[in-house]
Amino acid sequence: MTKPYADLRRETETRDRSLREKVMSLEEAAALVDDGDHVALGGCTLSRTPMAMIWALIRARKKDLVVSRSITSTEGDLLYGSGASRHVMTSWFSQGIVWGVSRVMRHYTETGRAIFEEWSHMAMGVRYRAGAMGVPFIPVRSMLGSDLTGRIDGPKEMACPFTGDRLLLVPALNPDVALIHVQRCDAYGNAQMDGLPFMDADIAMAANRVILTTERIVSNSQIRRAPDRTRIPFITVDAVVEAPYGCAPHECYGVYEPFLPNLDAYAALIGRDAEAGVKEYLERYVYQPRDWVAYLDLLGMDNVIDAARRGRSVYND
Amino acid sequence: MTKPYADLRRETETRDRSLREKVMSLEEAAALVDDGDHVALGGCTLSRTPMAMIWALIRARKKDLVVSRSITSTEGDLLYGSGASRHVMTSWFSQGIVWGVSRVMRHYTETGRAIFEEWSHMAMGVRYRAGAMGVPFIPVRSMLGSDLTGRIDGPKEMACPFTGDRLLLVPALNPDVALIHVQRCDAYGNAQMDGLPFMDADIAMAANRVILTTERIVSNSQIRRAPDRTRIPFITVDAVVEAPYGCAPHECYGVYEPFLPNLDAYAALIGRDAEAGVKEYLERYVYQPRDWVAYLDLLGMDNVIDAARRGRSVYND
Amino acid sequence: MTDNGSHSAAELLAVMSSRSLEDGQTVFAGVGIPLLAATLAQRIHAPGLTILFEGGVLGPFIVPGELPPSTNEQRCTRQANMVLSNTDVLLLLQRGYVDIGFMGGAQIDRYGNLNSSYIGDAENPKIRLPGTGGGNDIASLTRMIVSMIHEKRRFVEAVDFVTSTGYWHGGTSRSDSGLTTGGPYRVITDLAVLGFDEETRRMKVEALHDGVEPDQVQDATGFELMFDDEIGRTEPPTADELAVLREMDPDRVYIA
Amino acid sequence: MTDNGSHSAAELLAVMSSRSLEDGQTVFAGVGIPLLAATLAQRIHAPGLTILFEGGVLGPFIVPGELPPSTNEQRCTRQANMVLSNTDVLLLLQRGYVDIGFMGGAQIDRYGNLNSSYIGDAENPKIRLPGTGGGNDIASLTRMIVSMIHEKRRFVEAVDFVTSTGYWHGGTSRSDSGLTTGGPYRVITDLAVLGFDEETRRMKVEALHDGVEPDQVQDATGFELMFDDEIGRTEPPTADELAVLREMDPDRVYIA
Repeated sequence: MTKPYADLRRETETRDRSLREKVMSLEEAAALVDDGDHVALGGCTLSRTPMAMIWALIRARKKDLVVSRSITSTEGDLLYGSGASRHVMTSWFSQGIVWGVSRVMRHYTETGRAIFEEWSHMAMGVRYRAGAMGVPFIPVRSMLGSDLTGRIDGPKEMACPFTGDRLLLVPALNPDVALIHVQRCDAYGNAQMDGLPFMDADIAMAANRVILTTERIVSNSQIRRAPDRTRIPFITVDAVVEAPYGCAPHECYGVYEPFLPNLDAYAALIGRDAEAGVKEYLERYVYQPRDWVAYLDLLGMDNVIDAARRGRSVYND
Repeated sequence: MTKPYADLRRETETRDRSLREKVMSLEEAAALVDDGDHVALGGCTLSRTPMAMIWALIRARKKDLVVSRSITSTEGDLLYGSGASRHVMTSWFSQGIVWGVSRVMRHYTETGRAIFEEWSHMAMGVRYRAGAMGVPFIPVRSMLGSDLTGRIDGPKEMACPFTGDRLLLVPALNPDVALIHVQRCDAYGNAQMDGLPFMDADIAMAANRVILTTERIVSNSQIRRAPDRTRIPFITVDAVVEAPYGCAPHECYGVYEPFLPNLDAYAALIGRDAEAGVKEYLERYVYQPRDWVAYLDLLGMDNVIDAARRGRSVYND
Repeated sequence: MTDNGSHSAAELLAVMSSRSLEDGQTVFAGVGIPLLAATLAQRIHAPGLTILFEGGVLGPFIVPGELPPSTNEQRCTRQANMVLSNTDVLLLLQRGYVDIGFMGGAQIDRYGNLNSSYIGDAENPKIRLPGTGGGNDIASLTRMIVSMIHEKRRFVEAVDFVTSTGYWHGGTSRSDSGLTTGGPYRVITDLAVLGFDEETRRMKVEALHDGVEPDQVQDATGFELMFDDEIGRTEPPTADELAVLREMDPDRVYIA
Repeated sequence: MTDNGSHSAAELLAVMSSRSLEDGQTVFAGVGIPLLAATLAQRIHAPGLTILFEGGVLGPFIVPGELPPSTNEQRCTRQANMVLSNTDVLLLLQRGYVDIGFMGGAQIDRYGNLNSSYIGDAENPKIRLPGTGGGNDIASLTRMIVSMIHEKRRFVEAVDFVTSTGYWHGGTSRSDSGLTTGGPYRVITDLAVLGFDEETRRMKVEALHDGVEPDQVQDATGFELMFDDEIGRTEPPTADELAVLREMDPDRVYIA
């Protein structure tokens, strides 16, 4: 699983890392992802999920993606249900605490049609961080003794040469592509995120290509007035797509909270029949809409207004 | 050099990490540092040097400190000259490019009266990061082949169990005390820094005690209005000291640039006779002033005004 | 759920969990009972308690009636002292800044090993559960309080899968595996407060809740429990404690 | 310093260094000649060049007449795209985001090993130099351009101390040591542009500056240089190039 250093360096060297405009459409960005790629998703659970880009990949009929994320919610269901991925690597996979275990995840994994490769949450983060740092592994003191290590590809136990401690070496993750949604970035890909940072900065640095979706594209001079707020530098970014409400029905910190009616309706739909339900949802919300705005229209103006009102309330104090 | 994990955990466990007021004087904070401690300094070269706290430690006649820092400037001279430290661990040690090599560092190290333990800059950073993460080492791909590894205590070469690559494992640094100067923090020690972050966040997390000096103490509610700007959390902090112009004659981002007349005068003084020069400077600027404000008075009102005007100019754009 | 008189089982768990927390501690809490327990402790006896959320939040202040739906959403950051990456907040466990982590699970065994991954054989499971999240990290790196409803199907002879390592095979096997710190501290159920024997590391009953008899606890457990020679009795939830819980969760989302 | 006619040696180094940079590259530069060279390249032929500073700056825009005094101070961040920790900016080298790093040193040998630590025996040095800073990391992890005044006391048979590993003992010894990427790319002096033989990794002259003869270069070098069969000639600095340099450094702090 650890990419040979020579390959990592060569792939990075051949990327165009210069200061250049990278603005494109969701469809154009989807063309940067190949079937079979390891795609890492930014955000966590219902937060800053790069939903618009996932939506575009499913519409583009991508196949056999290995998808990794800190914690996976409904986007994992959609990836399984559409066939875009049959392999999700994550620490927790369910719509969210209030809706209970994912019927779709259960259906696809219990029938052996998909893999949920389970790592501890910290280990996922350390794997991305090792990838970001250009090292093949970092030791952790977690997962030892558990049955988790027997069902995943990679970690190795070792006695610390300094202290003699038993350690677990977790291998670096260098995803082929990272999909990350941010509140704002410039046309070159300098991104400034607010609120919970999740693992996004490490994921961007670790990946071999980065597709940013953003609530809005701001000028480079705005970015440069507060360079200490930049979290992802343009040299790591390959595509910038403006996608308002690009996490819907999930949330984007300070901009909108989750679209709860849609999430409740989804839970009810898959509660009746997991496979038929997710396929119906995909048909209606992913395949049929003309474009991303038509998808938002399906979510409804009242929900957009309500989610946004709740979202910006973090700045009301 | 790597602290046994049991010791690290026990030391941390016994610290009072609760939300409580920690405001005290420079003199009171100096009492938290013991002779022989490993003291890590925040900032880099002339930037955000915790000068007021170093000044207080020298006045308190501390001895045998092992001092580590990203890059060391005139504060290293003062530590050698005062006898507070005879062992500095850093990647580069000199007043600054424009003044050339430090005569004081040369004098003390060439006569064998002090040690300058030289690590690569990245390795210093990775050592603090390993300490912050609670792991005994992190591998790097640097320093291999060089003569540096032969003159420092600790790194070990290893063949990567995943890739076969030759790696250098650099041991974690968990300083006894970290001294960090920030633009603002609250009375509990939640610190928000602007501009260049240097290695401060890792150092604070790695250390066993943290003394913050700050340009000003702000309310906890101000911190809580922008929790994504907090870089050092209160649970790591043991003392908060308000020390305006606390880096002088060095700089504090956005508040003041270096006090160049003082730095030029210092360079001229030690240029004539390193040991006598540094002792004369210590006598005049460190031992004699009644307090920190009296020290600032020696630097001169015109220099304070000029350094501050240049300092805040980063926000004029 | 059992309802011991004027409070729900969930309220009982929250109250008993909160009493296991001490002032000045730093506590890793998920939403639901753990967060209610930690907030209750802050209000009643531990004003200097610090809460951490896995989503990357340090020192939030929970607003009554606005409990967050998960620990990874913006509502968690309300008036927080700091937000940081998931990786960095979890690394606080490894660095040693955390005193207690709250955990749940589908199954627990006599050594405090927890399963939240598979019911049945992992190769061909009856139920694929949501997985560890940060649970394994909490169990591996700090002292954990497990809060669970006391049922035979949950307190099992052997968990189907060790998601989060407790005292593993008992004795010194946990630290032999490399987990040299932390370990299960308490198991708090709707029947009793349980701990672990210092030597064998087997689960033992420390105190029974009001109206509960030892046999009742053993009957609800799929393995043989140890009992202290002198078994304590917990004080029932006070009116003050219940009032705080009901103020925090007025819609009874978690305390029903 | 040599002054080849209408420009200083420092100006010559800056111009020749800038010509070694290509559009789109990411370059690690210190203050002085490296920064002038990179800024000059941006103005003349490489508008998409990205500059990194060791202090933690990505993509600054250098304001004429306001050159920063070091790469670790606020002046470096002027209109930068990002500031980040020293550790993270140096790790960009290891991750592979950097194409070229600029270096200097007190001594260099035939394999491009650099010394910036000790003159004389390290145990009992004649001069303790300021040390590696990020130099060792640059030399270890990316291609480096060394920019130096060409003098026999600097171009030595064997450096007193290998602070920054070049091609080490020549041949494949660098990559055998674990440094599998990067390596010395060019040495740019006031006399010539030098490179390294593909096989032996010995330093060789690629092109001579205007008015310089091969013997002059060899005489200023403490070891035997290789010479390309057909040695090139560099184009002298143009009026445009010199004008930019003098606009950037009007007080001639670095280009004197």
